[in-house]
Amino acid sequence: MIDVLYFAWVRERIGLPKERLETSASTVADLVEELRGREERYALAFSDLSALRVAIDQELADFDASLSGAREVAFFPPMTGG
Amino acid sequence: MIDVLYFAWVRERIGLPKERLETSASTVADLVEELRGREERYALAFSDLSALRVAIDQELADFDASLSGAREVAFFPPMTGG
Amino acid sequence: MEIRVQAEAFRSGKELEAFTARTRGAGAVVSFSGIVRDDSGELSEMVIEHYPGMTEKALEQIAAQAVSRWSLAGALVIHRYGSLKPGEQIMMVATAARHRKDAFEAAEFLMDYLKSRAPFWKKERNRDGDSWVSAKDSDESALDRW
Amino acid sequence: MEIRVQAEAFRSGKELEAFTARTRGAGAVVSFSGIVRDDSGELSEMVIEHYPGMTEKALEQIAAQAVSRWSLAGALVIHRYGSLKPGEQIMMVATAARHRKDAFEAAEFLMDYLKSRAPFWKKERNRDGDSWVSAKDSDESALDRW
Repeated sequence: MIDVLYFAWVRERIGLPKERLETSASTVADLVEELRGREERYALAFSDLSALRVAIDQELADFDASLSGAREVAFFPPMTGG
Repeated sequence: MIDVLYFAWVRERIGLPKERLETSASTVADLVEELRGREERYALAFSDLSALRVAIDQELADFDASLSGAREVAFFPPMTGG
Repeated sequence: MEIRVQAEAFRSGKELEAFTARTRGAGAVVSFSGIVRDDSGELSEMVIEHYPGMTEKALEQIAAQAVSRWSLAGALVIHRYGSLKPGEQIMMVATAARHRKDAFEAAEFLMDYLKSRAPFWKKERNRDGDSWVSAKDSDESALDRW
Repeated sequence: MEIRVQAEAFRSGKELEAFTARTRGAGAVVSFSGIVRDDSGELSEMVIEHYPGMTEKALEQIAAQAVSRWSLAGALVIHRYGSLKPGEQIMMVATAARHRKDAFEAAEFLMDYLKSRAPFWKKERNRDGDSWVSAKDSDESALDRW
């Protein structure tokens, strides 16, 4: 089981901030593939990965990073703080 | 007639902050030569020109600048504001 | 090193004075404040979303990097989230050092990293609709100099 | 653009807030404060001498240059003269701009020029005697980048 979090317009497109998933995905990219196949709103949110960033257990990561041992994955657009 | 001002350790070495002089010096360097010849304390204050800065009418200038039309000349060490 | 992520408004002047008092002996204190702009005159509010937990961690890592790279007597980061009106303070950083070069560079470093490596997202609510502020290429390329 | 040369103490926080209010709409405000350091623990006071008349002129020229080179919503320079105790504020600059890059660069420019082009001289009074602070080569060479 893994917690998947969405922020900013990713959260809005998918329609929820967080969900708990059963997944056999071994990398972030695999998880994205899985999510894309679920529903149109996911396919839409994940249509352009270059517009997305990912964090594993609250650390920025790459889309080819392993999910082994991960408890929390978050997807969001490039950050705009400051 | 010209006002000559001294600041910081130049003022301390010469022993006064300001004096009014009759001079025929045509450049700052000429004026320095004239002052050096006056008394030991002037010779001491002006012994190393590389340690001094000069302003003519409150604008930084060079030692070879002309004094034509100048009303006020100031000598001081490199500035240490901020 | 002090990090605060908060919904509450803060006063940059009060924070600057308290920070200066805490870093007494520093000689040089630099501050940066970010304020909600309203260029169009149409902005009703700016809403800042963040990622609780990761935000604090990311800011602490950024500040720890600054402390390791420059000789600092202290560093402060305050960043708000939630709803802000035009003219309100979004965030501030402050750095204290013996010399101005360290204080300036560390403050710019903190700002550059905070802009694109701390999980905050800004949404503008205008009279004619909402829009997420998009990241600028110049913010990403600002990291190259460090 | 506001220049103040004064003997009186000032509060950096109060000045920063008033400046931020005056430059409303700027988005980015940078401040620098210089504080009397006492590294040796022996400093009884710092005495700052200046050249009345030229000081204001020089600061105005420096600030005018900053305003012409960067897109600023405002610039503030306050510099004290007279006797200061360790921990007291010597001076501050503040800059306001739409974007942080302009605000940071203009503040650093103001500081670099103010350090070695405005007619101020510092004398330290220590328990074992007085000494004029000497100009640093690094302050002169800091001007090269502008």
